[in-house]
Amino acid sequence: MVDFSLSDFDRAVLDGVAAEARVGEKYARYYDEHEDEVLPKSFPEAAQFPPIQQRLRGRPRDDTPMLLLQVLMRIEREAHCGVPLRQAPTALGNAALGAAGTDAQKARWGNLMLAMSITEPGAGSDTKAIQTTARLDGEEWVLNGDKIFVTNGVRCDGAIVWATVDKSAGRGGIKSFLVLKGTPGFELVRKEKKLGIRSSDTAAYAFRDCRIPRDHLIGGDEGVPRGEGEGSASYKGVLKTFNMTRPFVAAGGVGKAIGAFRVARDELAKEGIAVDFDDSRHARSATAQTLLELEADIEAATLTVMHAAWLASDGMPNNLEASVAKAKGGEVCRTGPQRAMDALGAMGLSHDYQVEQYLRDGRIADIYEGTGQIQRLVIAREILGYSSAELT
Amino acid sequence: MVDFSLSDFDRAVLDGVAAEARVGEKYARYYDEHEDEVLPKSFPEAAQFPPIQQRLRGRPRDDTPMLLLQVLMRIEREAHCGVPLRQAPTALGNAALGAAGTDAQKARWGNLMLAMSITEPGAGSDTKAIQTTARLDGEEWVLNGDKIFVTNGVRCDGAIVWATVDKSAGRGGIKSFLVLKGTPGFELVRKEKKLGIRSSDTAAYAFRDCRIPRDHLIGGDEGVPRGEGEGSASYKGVLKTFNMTRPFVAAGGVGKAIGAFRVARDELAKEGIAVDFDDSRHARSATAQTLLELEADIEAATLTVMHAAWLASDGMPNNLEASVAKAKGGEVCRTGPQRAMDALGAMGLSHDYQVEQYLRDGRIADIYEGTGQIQRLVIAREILGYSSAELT
Amino acid sequence: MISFALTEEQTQVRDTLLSFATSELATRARSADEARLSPSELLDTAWSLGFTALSIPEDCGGGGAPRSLVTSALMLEALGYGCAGLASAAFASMLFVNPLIDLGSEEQRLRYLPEFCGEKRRAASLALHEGAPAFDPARMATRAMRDGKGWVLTGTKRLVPMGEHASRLLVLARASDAPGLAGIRAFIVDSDATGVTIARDSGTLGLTAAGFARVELAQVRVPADDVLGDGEGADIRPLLASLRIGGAALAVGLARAVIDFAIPYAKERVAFGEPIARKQSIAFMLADMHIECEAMRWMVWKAAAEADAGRDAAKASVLAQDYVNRHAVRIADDGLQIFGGHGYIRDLPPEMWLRNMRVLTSHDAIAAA
Amino acid sequence: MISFALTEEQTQVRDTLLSFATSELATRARSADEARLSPSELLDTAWSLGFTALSIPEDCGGGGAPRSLVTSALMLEALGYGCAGLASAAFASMLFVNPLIDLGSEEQRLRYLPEFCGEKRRAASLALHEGAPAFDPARMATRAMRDGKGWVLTGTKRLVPMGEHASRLLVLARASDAPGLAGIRAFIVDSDATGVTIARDSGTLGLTAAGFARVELAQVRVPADDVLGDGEGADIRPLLASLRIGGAALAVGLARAVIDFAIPYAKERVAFGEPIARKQSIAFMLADMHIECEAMRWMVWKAAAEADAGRDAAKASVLAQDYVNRHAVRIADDGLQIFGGHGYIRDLPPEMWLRNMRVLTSHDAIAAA
Repeated sequence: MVDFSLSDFDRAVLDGVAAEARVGEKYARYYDEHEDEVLPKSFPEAAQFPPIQQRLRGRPRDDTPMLLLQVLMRIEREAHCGVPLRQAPTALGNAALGAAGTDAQKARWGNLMLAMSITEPGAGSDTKAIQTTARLDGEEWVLNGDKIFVTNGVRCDGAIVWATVDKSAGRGGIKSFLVLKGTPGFELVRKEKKLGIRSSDTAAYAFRDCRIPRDHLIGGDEGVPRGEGEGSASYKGVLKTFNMTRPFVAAGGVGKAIGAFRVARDELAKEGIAVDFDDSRHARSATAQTLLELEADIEAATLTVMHAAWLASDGMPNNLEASVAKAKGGEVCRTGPQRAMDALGAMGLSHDYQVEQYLRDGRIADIYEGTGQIQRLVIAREILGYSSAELT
Repeated sequence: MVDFSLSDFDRAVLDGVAAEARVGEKYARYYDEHEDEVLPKSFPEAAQFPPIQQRLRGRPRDDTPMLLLQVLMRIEREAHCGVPLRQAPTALGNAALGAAGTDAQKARWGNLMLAMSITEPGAGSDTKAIQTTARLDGEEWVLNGDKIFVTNGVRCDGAIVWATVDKSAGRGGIKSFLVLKGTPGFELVRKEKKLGIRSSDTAAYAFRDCRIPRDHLIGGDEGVPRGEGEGSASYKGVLKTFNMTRPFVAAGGVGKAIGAFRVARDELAKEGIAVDFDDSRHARSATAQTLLELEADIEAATLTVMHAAWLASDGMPNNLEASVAKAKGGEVCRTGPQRAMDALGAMGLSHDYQVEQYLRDGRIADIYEGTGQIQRLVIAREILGYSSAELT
Repeated sequence: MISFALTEEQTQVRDTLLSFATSELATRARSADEARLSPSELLDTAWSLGFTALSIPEDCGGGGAPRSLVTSALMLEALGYGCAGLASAAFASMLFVNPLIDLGSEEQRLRYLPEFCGEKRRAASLALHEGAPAFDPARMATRAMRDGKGWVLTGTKRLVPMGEHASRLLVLARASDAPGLAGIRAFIVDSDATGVTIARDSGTLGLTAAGFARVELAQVRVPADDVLGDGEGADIRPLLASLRIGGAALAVGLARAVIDFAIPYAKERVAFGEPIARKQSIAFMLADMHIECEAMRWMVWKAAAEADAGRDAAKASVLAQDYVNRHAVRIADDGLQIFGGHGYIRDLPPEMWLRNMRVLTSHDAIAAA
Repeated sequence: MISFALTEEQTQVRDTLLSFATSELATRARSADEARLSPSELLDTAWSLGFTALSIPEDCGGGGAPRSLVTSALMLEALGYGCAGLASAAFASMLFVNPLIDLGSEEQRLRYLPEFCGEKRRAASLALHEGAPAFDPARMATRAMRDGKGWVLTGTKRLVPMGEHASRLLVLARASDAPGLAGIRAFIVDSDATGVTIARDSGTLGLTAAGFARVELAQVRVPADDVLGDGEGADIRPLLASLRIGGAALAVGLARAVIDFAIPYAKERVAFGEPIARKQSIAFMLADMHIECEAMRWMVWKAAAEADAGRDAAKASVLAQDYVNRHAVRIADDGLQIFGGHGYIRDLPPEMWLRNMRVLTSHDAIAAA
């Protein structure tokens, strides 16, 4: 049955997440202004909040699907302008290892924090264009190339690195490898200075004749499939995780828009500017109308994110819907804080309010894990029935 | 000196155009609902208004450039929801004849009303794809093919028809021919029923072994240049007229948006809803803000149209600016009447007001003489320095 | 728990109406639009589907299915996919029946609903709009004045769907000085009561098949117990929510029709050597149309589910209506654009769909969810 | 007659400032942004160009060039092309000087303007904004109360450009109960007058080089003849128009910089085998950026020309500001988008430009045309 109600249990979980996120706000400006500092593994206030697994204990099985709840948790978290009280022990690379690694690899590296290293200076969304090479030399792979935009690339223990073992094979030649920090030839070139999300580190890597053991190939399959549209198992395994990461990234964007919206709504209410839903637009002020439209847009984006997650939780294909969610989430975090700022007026520019940080932090959501343009390409191909060669 | 002032003389000319257009409003609904009827050559009320050439007599030479004034006259005219009190004795084909015809051809056919027949069922903006053929057989051209969207195609005396004399030559093979009504093999297939601009007739033609004299080739040049980007003299001559027709078409769109805006503004003022330019958006109603933004958008579109016409009047290249104007004019006539309707509320749908007709009539401006998409293609090529092969 | 899953019954109802919409409505859409009239045989066929009586309580002779705005939204989306104009004509009675079920007193239900449960088609409608520009329900001019035990209604209603055929009307009027919507009540008015004049309204841009009427109320006497609800009458806000959801649901269906019609055309239409669908400008336009159509649907579902869960759907329905109104017209307009000049000709539906969509998103009482 | 032609003088001024903007401002933009400070040697260089005194009357020691808002708009567009933040810092004095020229009494001009005609840089500014969200000039909280022959000013001004360096401030305050803007007057305030406290304001999203200050006015006494204008003081509406035009002109310049930086990148950046500029989604985005930048410029010119022609520019300047605000942020935001992840890194200007543009389009008193 179509339902958008949360059980009391889930409401409490989300309230807890929100309360924890709210406490993290006190550190937001500091880490925004001190981007060179790495966040501690946990802040003292973390003790007030039991770990999420503990809070989820005893949750009824027939409640809202877990994946969907996780998306909502992400929204709650990002709807606050704060830093996490506890740093996650894992990063994107862990998800890739979980999706494509062999059992032995999972057992061996599962407890490490692993970043994901795909993007190169000349290859963003176009993963086929990857230039980093991996050459088998005896029982070792030799990696050469440059990587950028590695999220958690500074604090991680190692990274899952995409490299091609055979450029002529296109996607089929792309494999992923585990490279541990400290491996000779693996250099952390720099930590990027960013517009926002400064408490999250972003690294650039260089690999110069970096030698890793042969069994560090994720998934272990050394075969190179041929043909357009093909990809190795590890390549495809990693791509598959994106069907779920896209809704999560979108949720982050939605959360940032919500955070900015709430500041504007609450501050404007103090000035007597609020939306009366019984009013027509002829009676409502332009600023109140901006709040109304923004709230509608946030709601719409939230629902597309929920829908994509709900499909995934039910084991249904969601490639199209994940891109719809990402497109909407990316859009609302671009326009949402902007419109909250329009409503607030000039003081919205000031550090007095957090809207400017929501704007900066949220701006990434329409870029990473595939820009809004890439999502539209995916959506257009799906609805038109075109292959990636037919619509470029 | 940058100046947007009109002389008293020009103000009077434009006021006269507006007054004449206002009188034509009484016939608007009738011809909208009786699209099969052809407008009379002139209505009785035309006698009140001296012909435009007469009104322009004695105009100082150093006043606003004539082309620009003509664009403003078009805006004034279209800002009313009416039919012309006098039907123009010429049509698009006359401009093409003027631009590319030989002196003999101009003298011979200049007094006829000539439509322009380019578009085919399978070739809209892509004029290179024209399928209508012209084959020289002795001293006659034999035309075969189908044409659509011929403006004034019913009431005209003849048409300038684009056809290819050599498909293998691409644009170079495209020539234009004068075909007179009554020529055997030239059939008026139908008069289209349209969303709007119903008092202007739109025809579909068929040419079946239609034979015309050899000297009906406009410009007379039978040579076929080769190479991408090339075109025959008559092809290029006709294309050149578009640099001026685009601002005129854009002016039509702007005019329709103005007309719809004025109805909304005046009717809402009666209800006490008006824009106070001293107010901030926090104090203004959402509906008043809609009026303000619409007025700004209309002003912006108007200025781009004026700029393109001003350049042309000064003999400066305006290919880029003509497309900017057309893009803006097309856009404002799509969104303008819509927003006027939003402001008016449900009654804006009714025939009680003319907004719904402004919407229908104006909707053509982003389609004909190159859709908004085609204009953006032209603009992108210009600013990127790409040829039409490099950016498709 | 949160779920996007339809029940089996909902799937069935939707599929039935979708099939009706494509076979019966879509095929007659153009001729009805040009004639500005819905053919009565079609209205009879629609009536025979039995959906009007579906949720009328059993003791009133109806199907007794529990009222669900989600189900209604699904039905209306399916109908809007065929033709929103014919759909609004064929199901105008629900503008009267659904508010009676939701807000009517027990006595009102028993008195008025049985006549909608028979095999013979019975038309009724709802009168909300008025002639002033920038009409605002909270500031309507139609008045209901106390007169002894009853009421006297005065005013002019405009754009009443199927008004000329309606035997009964639900008329919204200001009944007290309570501010804003709190002072508005709905009155059950017999269309041949003294003082009621119903005539065809001026033409409209679109939805011409809906048969809009002008209703003049000159000192129309209404008995005390014909104010909708018990006693002083019910708060009409849930009714407005149902109207917002109904109109928006039709718009979602229409938007989906636009997209489904544009996609094959864009794949077939060749310009500059390849199908225009392979141009990013067109492909991304279609992608945006798809994205927004999805989002619009979930907004409608959300508002409907709020009502079904027994919560106040005022806010959710305003958000849904606002969102749909902003995006649906754009979808219809882009749909026309994809067809270029062909979209401007009345041979193909895009121009009709733009006109219909524009009306759906401006008129607040086209369908009750 | 209507014309888009610049005079020779205008072309010359624009070219001089464009060259200064690209060689001096653009090159220091990033470091000033990170330092949240404009280097004083740059401010000195800017001063030495002599534009502040250009239109100050000759009898006050200035250049005596006739005031033209079109010329000012051209200057500001050129400066905004280099760096709007450094431009607002370097030319903040014009926020004081230009209103004095336009609205000051003869006596005020002679008293205050000569100090801006020397070789030594002299900072001054204008205080409009206040801390309340949804600030509205017509409803400002800062008050000027009559006190004998003079005035007493009380209130807090925020986001005053170069406020800490200003020796003189023009402070806007409500001086009477006349409704809306009619009750607002501008006061000439010495920055070291008793009761004036100026401190660095909170950080801002962008234009950090503009040195925004907070100005506290605690019972500040102002002599009767320091209300801007003669007698009871001048209507400040022309001043607000000049501010709208000034900010919008900077935004046009900045928008043009965004486009000119994005075009070569889009042609060089290869994805999926070809330059991204050859993708319609990027090419059309650039086309739209170009279209709107052109339209923005003409809107600014139109408003400025209205003022130059001696007409009330209130409406034209509101339309221009509204138009620019809606489109300029979009241009800056799309500019960043074209650079993808690289646009998010502070190595390249797009992210700074987005922040600066956002401030230009929210703050109403950055530059006076």
